[in-house]
Amino acid sequence: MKKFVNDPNVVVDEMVEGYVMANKNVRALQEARVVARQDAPVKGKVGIVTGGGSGHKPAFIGYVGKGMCDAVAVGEIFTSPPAHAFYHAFKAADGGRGVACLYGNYAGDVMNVDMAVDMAEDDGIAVKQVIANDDVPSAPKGKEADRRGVAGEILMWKIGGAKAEKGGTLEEVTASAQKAINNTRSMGVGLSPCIIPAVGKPNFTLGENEMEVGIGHHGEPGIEKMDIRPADEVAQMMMDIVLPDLPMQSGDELCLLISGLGSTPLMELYILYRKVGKILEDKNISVYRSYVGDYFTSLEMAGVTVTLMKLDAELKELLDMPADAVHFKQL
Amino acid sequence: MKKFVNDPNVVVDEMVEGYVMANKNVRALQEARVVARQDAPVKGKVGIVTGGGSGHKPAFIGYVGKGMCDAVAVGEIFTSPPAHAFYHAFKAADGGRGVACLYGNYAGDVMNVDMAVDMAEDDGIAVKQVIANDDVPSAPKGKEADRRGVAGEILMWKIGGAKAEKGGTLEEVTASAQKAINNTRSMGVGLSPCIIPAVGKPNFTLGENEMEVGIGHHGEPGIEKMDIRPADEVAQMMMDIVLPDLPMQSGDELCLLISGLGSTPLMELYILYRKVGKILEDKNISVYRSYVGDYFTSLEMAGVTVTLMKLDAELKELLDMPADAVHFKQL
Amino acid sequence: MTREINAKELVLGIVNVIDENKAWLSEIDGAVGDGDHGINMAKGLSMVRADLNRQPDDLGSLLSYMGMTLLTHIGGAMGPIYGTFFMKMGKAVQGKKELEIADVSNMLTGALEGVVGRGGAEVGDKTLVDTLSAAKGAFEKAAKSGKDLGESIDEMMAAAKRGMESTKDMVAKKGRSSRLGERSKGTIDAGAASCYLILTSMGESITQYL
Amino acid sequence: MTREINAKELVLGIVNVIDENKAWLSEIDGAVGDGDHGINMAKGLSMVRADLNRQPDDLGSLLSYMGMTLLTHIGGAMGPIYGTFFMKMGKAVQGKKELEIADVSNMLTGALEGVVGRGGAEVGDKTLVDTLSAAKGAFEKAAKSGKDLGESIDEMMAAAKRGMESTKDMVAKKGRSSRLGERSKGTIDAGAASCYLILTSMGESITQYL
Ligand SMILES: Nc1ncnc2c1ncn2[C@@H]1O[C@H](COP(=O)(O)OP(=O)(O)O)[C@@H](O)[C@H]1O
Ligand SMILES: Nc1ncnc2c1ncn2[C@@H]1O[C@H](COP(=O)(O)OP(=O)(O)O)[C@@H](O)[C@H]1O
Ligand SMILES: [Mg+2]
Ligand SMILES: [Mg+2]
Ligand SMILES: [Mg+2]
Ligand SMILES: [Mg+2]
Repeated sequence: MKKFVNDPNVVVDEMVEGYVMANKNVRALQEARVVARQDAPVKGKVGIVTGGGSGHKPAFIGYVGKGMCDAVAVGEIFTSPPAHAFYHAFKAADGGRGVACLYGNYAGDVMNVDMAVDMAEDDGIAVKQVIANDDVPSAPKGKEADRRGVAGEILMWKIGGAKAEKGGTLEEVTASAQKAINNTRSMGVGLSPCIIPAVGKPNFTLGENEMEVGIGHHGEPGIEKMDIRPADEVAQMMMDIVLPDLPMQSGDELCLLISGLGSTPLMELYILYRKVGKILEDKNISVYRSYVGDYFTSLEMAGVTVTLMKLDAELKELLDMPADAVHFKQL
Repeated sequence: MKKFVNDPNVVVDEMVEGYVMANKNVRALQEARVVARQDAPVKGKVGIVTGGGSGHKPAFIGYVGKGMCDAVAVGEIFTSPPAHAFYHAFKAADGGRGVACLYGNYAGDVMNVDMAVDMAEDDGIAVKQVIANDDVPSAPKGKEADRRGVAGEILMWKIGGAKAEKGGTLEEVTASAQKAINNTRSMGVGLSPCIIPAVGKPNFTLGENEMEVGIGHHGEPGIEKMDIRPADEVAQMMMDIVLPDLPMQSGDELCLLISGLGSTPLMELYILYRKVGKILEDKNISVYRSYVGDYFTSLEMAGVTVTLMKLDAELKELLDMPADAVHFKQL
Repeated sequence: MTREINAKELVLGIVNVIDENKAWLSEIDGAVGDGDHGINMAKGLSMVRADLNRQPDDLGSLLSYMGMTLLTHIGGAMGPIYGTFFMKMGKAVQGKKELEIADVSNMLTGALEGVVGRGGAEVGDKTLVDTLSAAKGAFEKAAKSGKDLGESIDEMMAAAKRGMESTKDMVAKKGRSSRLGERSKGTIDAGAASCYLILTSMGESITQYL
Repeated sequence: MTREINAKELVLGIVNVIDENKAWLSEIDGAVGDGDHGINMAKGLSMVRADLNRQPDDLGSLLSYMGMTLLTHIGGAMGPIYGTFFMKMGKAVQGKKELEIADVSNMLTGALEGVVGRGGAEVGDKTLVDTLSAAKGAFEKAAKSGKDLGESIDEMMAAAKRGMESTKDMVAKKGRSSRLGERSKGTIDAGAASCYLILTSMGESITQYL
């Protein structure tokens, strides 16, 4: 394992330490491993909290900032943060109008958030949850509630964060975030595994020419392993799975997010974009806004996720609002 | 080789096609492989042009946008663009006040830019060049002119782009860009090679536990290969080489840019930042602004570059100005 | 009824048995999950050990403290699940110094109800519930049939082992490995294994004081 | 003096010899550089081939066109360097249908001066200048000593080969491989090799028309 680490057991602590040194707009809490906006809680604004395991750079801490998240609970690599951290994130984010906890559908996260919500409510803080479940291959249609949350979480934070920034109530913020995730579908393809520093070896294996179709953000197996194909065929295959699930129709507008999983060069993401864009053009679906880059990764895994969010007037307006998170800026 | 590509010989064309589809603020020229701001040439503004080989995501095309570059000549992977492309980039960028060509010190780029400048001058376009040479390990002190340009180029574009946006003349813009690069020093450490799609195999080898100290942005060998060490020692070693070269003193303020080379997780960059920040603190040198992320890469190479730019009042002001490039946004 | 229990020794027994088996627990977790179950548990329990001197001596408080520590520090699914497990056990024996059959029964029942309430797993889902439920059932059956505390604990430990082993051929329905479907068969569930180790260690500790 | 030269055949000879040797050229470039010299050259020359029918027939124009194509399309150091190489050769024989000793001498001189002016490499820097300079020197020496065009071309080709081979033990001073210092020794320079192939192909083409 070749990595820039000191003690593999404290990588997350050292990362957080470096992160708050590098970025003056954020701070780390004393009470628990939580990163918050320097100016949180923002009085009179609904607080936006998320959290999850580490190793998904720039998720989750990169999305702390104006127009996005107020506080983030930081877990160990690929492990949900403890309830304790979510609880302190809620406290740090609550500006008096309650907290929207927008996170991904993983058993650990759900349990820890549930417990933290109980603790916060004992303190008189109102918390409402929205759970992202955008990963189509992780459960069949009809079982949407079982699906994992993947890169679509970013769009949920963007929408929820913008609604909060606009002065929305807790109900309004969670309604917008819920609409965002209801309108969002993702899927991933993995080409290589990643190495959790404390484990020191790849977390799964793939044959020389194999790809994992429908891979999860921690290397969870997907629908099937198959031989690697040209980029255009991979894009087509992904769209064939994602598009009908929503479904999208001629005339629809969407937000398209193509995220690398870690070590896939940006060049390859744009090669995939080229085909995805053409497929959408052919169906007369227009891309209102797009994001291409490493938005939600799995350490140094090679692979990609494609995320589509179907837009309406409200979502467009919220999507267009500025954001000033460390790793998500929009003018 | 597992990559999302179609024909390995046309990866750059397909990338550019995808890039301009994804980003409505930029366009590709017909005449040559050049990406330009949609609104270029901006009348009355000095044009900022750069260019270089591909494979350095988000460099170079990611830096096209307001406050940064107006047009970028796009080469094959790791290969300078032809003179022809630089020439058309100059034409696309010239808003009547001339063009500053800010690029890196590579023989091919220098020759192609020189030829393109001759062609542009025949058309009556004034072009002045600034050549980045921030890579300390690539040539010894005293031979600074032989050094390569690496991630410091981004800071040169930021400064030159801001100066142009402020209405600076061609002389003023190139003077500011030259000051930026004169004040900038970088160095890299590589952990793994990368694969040029058309070649299909790693472009160099490193032993199981080896790192290449002083590696170049195309995998050029550095000062020496040595066994991988803890992150803090790597950071210390880099600073021991970079800091005295400028030199920096107690009380100085700087801009610190830590860029991954491709597959190194952001987490590791922040672990390195933590130590670099402490070393600077100990020397009473303050980080005025920092950038951490994949700013200038070498396909999927694992590794890092650390870049320091010593600041004065002018550089601080220009550094703080907003920018709205696709992959470099600052509010 | 036992003699007065040395609760810190009981807790340390658990800490030690997990620490000794952490590589194995991670290995079996790695077969179908992310390979960190041993690390997670050992990390949380090492915090228990580190702070143990500053804790009160009684079993109820110590078990609750153990649960709170796991809940606060280890995150993942295990924080809430084993956190609840130990907190409920602690609650069941609050103020008790010696244990009777009813106390142990309450501990197992509390733990099981807590874990099921928290994580929603049922018997057959390939989780620690398979171990815990078997252990609880066997203990109660033995006690009901007139066996004494020691004998009932022996039955409980044997059943915990069978419960753990039963997970080998199950398809996971909860946790990470549930994503694998049929591919999750063939390995013992890591949580079921740690639960077996914990229950066995507790059982052995308690029988020492008979 | 030659008979009238079929310039397109001469150009195709160059295109073909590079295409046939592209793997080797990339391989030796890979030893000390980035392993793309064969790909770069073959790519640029394939564009020459693709457009050849639409070009005029005379040698001067064709060589200039070849230079312009490389300059416009292949980028890297090779675009400007071989672009200049062929453009200067073309200029040296503008309007010529048959070649005399002076013409060939002017071609080699023009190419050498152009390449040196563009890239600043000197003999001994481990570049194609080592091949080209040796070739030019030998040709002029042979011609001066009274040898005829055919004999002088033979001498030129032999010297090109020696020039190429001389780069094997050199330390690179220009181009990517110059970053390697002493480590650049031991392999023939890729540009020196392609230059040898080009000059040999040209030499053989010209002697056909003697
Ligand atoms: N909902 C649940 N209820 C009970 N036990 C669960 C549940 N989900 C997971 N588990 C247990 O958790 C174990 C995995 O723990 P661990 O590896 O520490 O956490 P993670 O899966 O987050 O890496 C599984 O072997 C299983 O026994
Ligand atoms: N300044 C120079 N003058 C002459 N030839 C040069 C110069 N720099 C490089 N070369 C030649 O270029 C060759 C490499 O060409 P190529 O591999 O196509 O380009 P790149 O180095 O950009 O990948 C070297 O083998 C050398 O002969
Ligand atoms: Mg885990
Ligand atoms: Mg090259
Ligand atoms: Mg696990
Ligand atoms: Mg080369």
